[in-house]
Amino acid sequence: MSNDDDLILKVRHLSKTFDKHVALRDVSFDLKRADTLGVVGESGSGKTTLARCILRAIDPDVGGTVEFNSEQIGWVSLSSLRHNELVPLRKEMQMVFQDPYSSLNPRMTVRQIIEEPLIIHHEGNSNERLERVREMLDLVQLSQDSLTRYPHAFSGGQRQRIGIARALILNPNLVVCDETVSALDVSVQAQIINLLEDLQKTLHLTYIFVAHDLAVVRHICNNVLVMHNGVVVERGDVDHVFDHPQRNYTKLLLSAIPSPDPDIRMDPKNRDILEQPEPVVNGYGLVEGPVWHGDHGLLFSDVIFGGVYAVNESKEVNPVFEHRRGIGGMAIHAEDGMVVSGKNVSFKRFGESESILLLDRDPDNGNVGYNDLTTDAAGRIYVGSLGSSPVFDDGLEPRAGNLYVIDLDGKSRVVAEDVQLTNGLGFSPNGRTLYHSDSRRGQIYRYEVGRNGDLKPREVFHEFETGAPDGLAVAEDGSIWVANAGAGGVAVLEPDGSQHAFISIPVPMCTSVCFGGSGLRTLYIVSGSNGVEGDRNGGVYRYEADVSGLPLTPARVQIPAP
Amino acid sequence: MSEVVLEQPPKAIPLETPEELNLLTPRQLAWRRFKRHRLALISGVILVIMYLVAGFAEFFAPYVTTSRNVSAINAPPMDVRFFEHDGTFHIRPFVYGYDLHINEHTWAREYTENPEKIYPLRFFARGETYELWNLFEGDIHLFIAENEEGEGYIHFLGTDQLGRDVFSRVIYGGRISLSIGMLGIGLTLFLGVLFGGFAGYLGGWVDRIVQRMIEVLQSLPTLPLWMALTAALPAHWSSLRIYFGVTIILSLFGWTALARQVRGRFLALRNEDFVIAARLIGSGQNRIIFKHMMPSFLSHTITTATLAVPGVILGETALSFLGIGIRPPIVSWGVLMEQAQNYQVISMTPWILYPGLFVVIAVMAFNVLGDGLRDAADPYNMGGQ
Amino acid sequence: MLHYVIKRLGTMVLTLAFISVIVFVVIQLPPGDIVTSTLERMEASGMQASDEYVQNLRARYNLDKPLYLQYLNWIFNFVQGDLGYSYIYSKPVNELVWERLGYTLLITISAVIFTWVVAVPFGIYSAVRQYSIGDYFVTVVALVGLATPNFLLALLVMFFAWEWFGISIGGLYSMEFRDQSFSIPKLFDLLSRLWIPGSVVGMGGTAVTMRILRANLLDELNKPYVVTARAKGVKPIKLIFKYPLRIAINPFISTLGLLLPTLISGEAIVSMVLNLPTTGRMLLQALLAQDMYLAGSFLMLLAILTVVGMLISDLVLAWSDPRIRYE
Amino acid sequence: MMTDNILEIRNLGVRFQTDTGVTNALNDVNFDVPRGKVTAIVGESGSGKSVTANCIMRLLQPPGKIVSGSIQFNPSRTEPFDIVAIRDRDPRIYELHGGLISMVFQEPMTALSPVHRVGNQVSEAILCHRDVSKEGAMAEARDMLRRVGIPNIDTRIEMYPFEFSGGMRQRVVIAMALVCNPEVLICDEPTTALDVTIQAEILTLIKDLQAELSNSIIFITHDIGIVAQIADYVVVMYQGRVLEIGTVRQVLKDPLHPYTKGLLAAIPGNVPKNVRLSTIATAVGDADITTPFPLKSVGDGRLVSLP
Repeated sequence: MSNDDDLILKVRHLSKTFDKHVALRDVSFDLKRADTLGVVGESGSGKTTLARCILRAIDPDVGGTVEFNSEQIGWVSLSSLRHNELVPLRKEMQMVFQDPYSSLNPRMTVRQIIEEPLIIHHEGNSNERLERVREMLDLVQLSQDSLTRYPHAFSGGQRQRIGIARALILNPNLVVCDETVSALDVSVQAQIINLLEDLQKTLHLTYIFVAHDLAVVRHICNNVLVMHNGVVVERGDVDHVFDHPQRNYTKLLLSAIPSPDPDIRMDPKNRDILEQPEPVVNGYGLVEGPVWHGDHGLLFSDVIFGGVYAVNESKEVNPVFEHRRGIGGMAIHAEDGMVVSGKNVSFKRFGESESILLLDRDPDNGNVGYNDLTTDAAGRIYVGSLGSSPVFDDGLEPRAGNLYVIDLDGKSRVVAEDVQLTNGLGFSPNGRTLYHSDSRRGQIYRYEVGRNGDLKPREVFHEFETGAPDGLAVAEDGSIWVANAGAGGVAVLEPDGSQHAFISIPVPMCTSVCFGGSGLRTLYIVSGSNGVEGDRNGGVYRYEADVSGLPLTPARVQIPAP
Repeated sequence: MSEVVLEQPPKAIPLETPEELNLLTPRQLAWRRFKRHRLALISGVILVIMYLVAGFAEFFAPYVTTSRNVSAINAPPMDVRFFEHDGTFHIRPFVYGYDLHINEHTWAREYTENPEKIYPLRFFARGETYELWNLFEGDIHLFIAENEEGEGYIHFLGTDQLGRDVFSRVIYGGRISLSIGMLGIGLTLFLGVLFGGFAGYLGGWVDRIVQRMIEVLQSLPTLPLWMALTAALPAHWSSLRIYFGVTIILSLFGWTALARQVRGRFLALRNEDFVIAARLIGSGQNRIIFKHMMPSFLSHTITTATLAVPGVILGETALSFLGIGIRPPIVSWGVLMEQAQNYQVISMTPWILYPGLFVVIAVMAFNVLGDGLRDAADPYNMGGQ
Repeated sequence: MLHYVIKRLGTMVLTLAFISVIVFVVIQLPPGDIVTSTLERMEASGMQASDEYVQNLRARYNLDKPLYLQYLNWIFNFVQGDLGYSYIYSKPVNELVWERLGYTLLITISAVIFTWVVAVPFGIYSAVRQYSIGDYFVTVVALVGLATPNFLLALLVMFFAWEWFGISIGGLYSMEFRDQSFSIPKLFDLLSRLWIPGSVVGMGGTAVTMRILRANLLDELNKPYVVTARAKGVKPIKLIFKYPLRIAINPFISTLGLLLPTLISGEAIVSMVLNLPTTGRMLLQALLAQDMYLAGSFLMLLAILTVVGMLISDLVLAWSDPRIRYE
Repeated sequence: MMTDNILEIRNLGVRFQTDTGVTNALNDVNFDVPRGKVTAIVGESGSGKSVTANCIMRLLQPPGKIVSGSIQFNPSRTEPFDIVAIRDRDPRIYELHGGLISMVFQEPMTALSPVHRVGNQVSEAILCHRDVSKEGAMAEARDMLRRVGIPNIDTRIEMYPFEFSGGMRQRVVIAMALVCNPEVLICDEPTTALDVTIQAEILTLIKDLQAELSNSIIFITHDIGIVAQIADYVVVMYQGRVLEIGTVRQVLKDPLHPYTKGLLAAIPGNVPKNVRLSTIATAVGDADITTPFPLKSVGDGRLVSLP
């Protein structure tokens, strides 16, 4: 790409796991040359881990990449080089540490400390090196008689200057400042900030500035990453992010900063906004089939009282279709409409009342209807049939249902059998795996997807001990978010089948989930009112997810002529 | 560069330590801290003297280990005098010779000083011939006692049942006991740094195995095990081989504490900012280990080693005392005390316990010195606070 | 807590398995074995042993089998309570070791009690009155105690008891009880004499423990939580006992575990000097005569004693420190 | 009422004698703590804020030593006394500690005993000062813990501090300090070790409790933002001296002393982006901030150390 030349760093899907604790999860960003990127967050947010992974002070998990635009050799992948291959590149990227005490070897003189990079990279003879060290001392405004002294002779701010001199003596392009001014008193902090800004102007440096002090970051950075629990929750122009925060966490962080103006009263937000899903709408019977539509917002159906509604980000609800009961699953169709499942599977165009049948009920097979459906990358529809339904109590013995695929030409076929109570469906990010919940067995199945959308024999991917898996959604990082009906919340499963989180909602009957909002960062959770007739406690919740959801391809199945 | 706006020099912010402290090197600072520990300083001096005397035992001891004075068997310590019984003052110190009586009831030997026999001390005088370190022949001793007729003897700390001078034997014994302490600790240091370093540096299963090993060894009562191992040293071995054998056995179980410490320091240092900084400027593995990590755990290691020397000395003494450690004719402090197995012997000739006094002094000195070094070793323990 | 106990028991069994290998190797180390030393003895007395006799002898002691089988055989029997046969005493080892081990245990326990009874008050005093004359005195005494080999101490105690009081303190019982069968007065006699070996064995440990307690307590005294407690109005004596001491005592409990090997070592040599009927002397004889079952049993049982002691101290520590308990 | 002060500190001097020399940690410190208000002491490290607090609490440790001055407690009411003058064994010391004056420390992680249950530690403060049964004290402790916002009291009260997060621990420390309803609460940088969101919660809590209990609070901090949000009065300290005293608006909106001006100008949030931060050195310029001029009144109750 042509605009790549402006960039100095491209980070993609960077993760770091310590033992079992995920310190950094799927971080991606670009950094322009001579730019200053702030990384903010509280302790444990992963900001220092990010800084250290970029410079390979610690090795990131396999899979993520860090590409660096080297002056010597052009683009190079830092994350895949061996440590000795990194050495020549160290000249171009350096770090300034937080603790001015522990970052300098107490047994070396200032001259030895600042000179060491030159020795390692075999630059100059002894006299030339000394000359460079003297220049650096001038540059960071330390007196020349510091040369023979040891770090203990200096104050915190002066030590930080020594650390900066050591980092800059090789003329790096990229400098990572890890909480460089956090340990300093305000006045010293101001000196160091000014120094860093002056140096950036003269030496055309690119900074990654890791800090927890938002005021400092706002002062010296152009762009910012806001981190929380190892995930970037918000990014962008620093003024824009700070003036118009989008994510709850950013809002919480900003609201917590005490203003130095006594007339501007601090009004900290409650931490609860992070931990609890926020109610969006309520008053429905049993909400199901949530699906995100870029224009309408979240579409959902009420199985018991009927209707399909759309709710936008300002919580305004609009009916989309009226008085159609029993819709259990929905998907967007490319032809400005949607595919809905109930007693059969049909297509409905937005703004029209007519339904066009895609897959009819098959009573010979014991089929009383269909449940959740999803689409693959090609636009095929996968939908499960109910052998007998707990929703439509038709007095029949529970029987197994099938999983159907409706191909692009509109023809359907069975791709899997023996599903006790078919429910949520979702593809892995690479499209090679299909996850499928069976509520009655309490299991999530996993199918490998073969050619033409055929499925290989299934294996049990995860088994729930309490509740029943219902609707599910897959996120960009491959995690599977499963609504658990009965357990009152959403389980977050890793691609290896382990559960890493659980998000509770206030009611036990949690029926389905889907990702929505800008960047698919919001997790919508829908609920029902325990199936009690006449009860209207079903509703929609939303939750700031720490990953983006996987975008779903609209169905492209051919619509038969009416 | 000219674009950089110079701040006023940060002189308004006072330095945290007075100016003269700022000019010191870390080593000088450590020395300052060590010097403040008066007792440790004294202990250091005592140890230097002990090692010097033991090193030149042939010169400092008036007699060689095997020399017997048959006229003074089981003789008590002599007093060094400047005044005769009648009050006559001599500028040259002297001792009185002994007269021997046999107690008619107990048949015990009883010695009385004979004021007629005056044996003046002669310094740097010729006495018994010896071979210094088995290399140089000599006969100059720091002091001997001899009158004009060439008669005389001095037994500062008495003699044993064969009439051998306890003082001389203590000096020779010190050579063995103190050197076993040093040699043993050298070996311990080697094993400790080796295992601890590997465990700390490699981590993973190597670390787990070493940790397990340490745990097992630390839960064994050492003396019975030492006994078992030294008892296994073949009887026909030469004294020198036994000496090395005992040293190795003593170190074999002593390295665990050190290894644990080295491992801990290694792990801690690996994550110190200045070590990460060294890696980020492109230092190679060797440079990081030897230039950045080694110096700061060396001081700790030396401290621990100093504190471990007493264990080795005490171990040797105990084993030799039991007759299974160092074997005569080589003498060590433990060997010297082997004779003192029961209280009849001790009550008759209590002075054969003197070697024990030297054990106590040496061990105490090492302990105090170790304490002082530990206080001095911490580079962040600056100034007075 | 239960989880911790089980985990800890697991490691203990593993440790003991390792130790048994070490012990076995150690007793196998001397060149030759019981048979060779028997043969030497026979030859010395002018007898000739037939090859058949030698083979029988080897078979009887399992010496004809490979080493690992010998080990398995030994450890298997050991676990079942069969400690083997002592060659030099011509008796089953079981008949020889238990009483002696019992006395060793008794002396070790009295040494532990002595250690604590002396070390705790002086350690506290020394820390609370840091740099006072009393502190220096206690410190110097502790240093001397630390530096004195305990056999020397035993000799001195024995010597001064004889010189000053004219009594012989060797042995566990006074003369009049020595040959009597067990009785209540005999028990009292035992207890009245127990403090001598107990204090001698415990001396070195007392010094160490006192120093550790002092250092721990000094560390704790200026911790923020102590200042907090002071700031809420807790009075000085209660402050020290409830807060820093309570916490300083934890690492102190764990030193008990580390102390045990030292105490058992010390007991072995002190009992030889004081002529006590414990393990030391017999172990030495067994080692010198290469009586492998007797020596091996002693070594193994002493190791078990130590390891179990360490287990107990760890469990006590876990009980007293919630941070470990809840791990 | 102008003169209703709970504490009057006069000419307080503290000296630290170490191997490397003698340092005057406090020089002639004078200020009043008004009753029922929040007084913030603000300054950089080494300015003597914490030393002042420790003097008021009588917690100053050697090698620190009070060499001059007085701290009058409750001067305008009955039974006033000088905290500096009472002796170490005077029973009033124990009354002072936790009864009259309480303190919340910087490190919530280490300010609680790790081996005692939370309920025990809070109720102990009551047992130290009042003659109540253990059960009664525990009930009061439970009530206080609820007021500082500890959820699930019944289980939490039986837990150990290491089972609490940093913010929760600081709540416990605050409960412990307030449970005897002291006249003065000293908060020594109580939020420095906490994340900013937790800091906001703790500040709100302290403010709310102060409004409810109307104690006098001395709040020590280096963060001007916190001062602006929590304080009624501000005492600016620098190198062991008081430079400026006034209400929070007076000092932060219209600083008189060059050092205070420099301090405010050095805060990144106070300066437009792309404008260089002013450091204290540049802000102070040629003005003399090291000579210890006595505080002089400049009207409106303001005091400033200028020639």
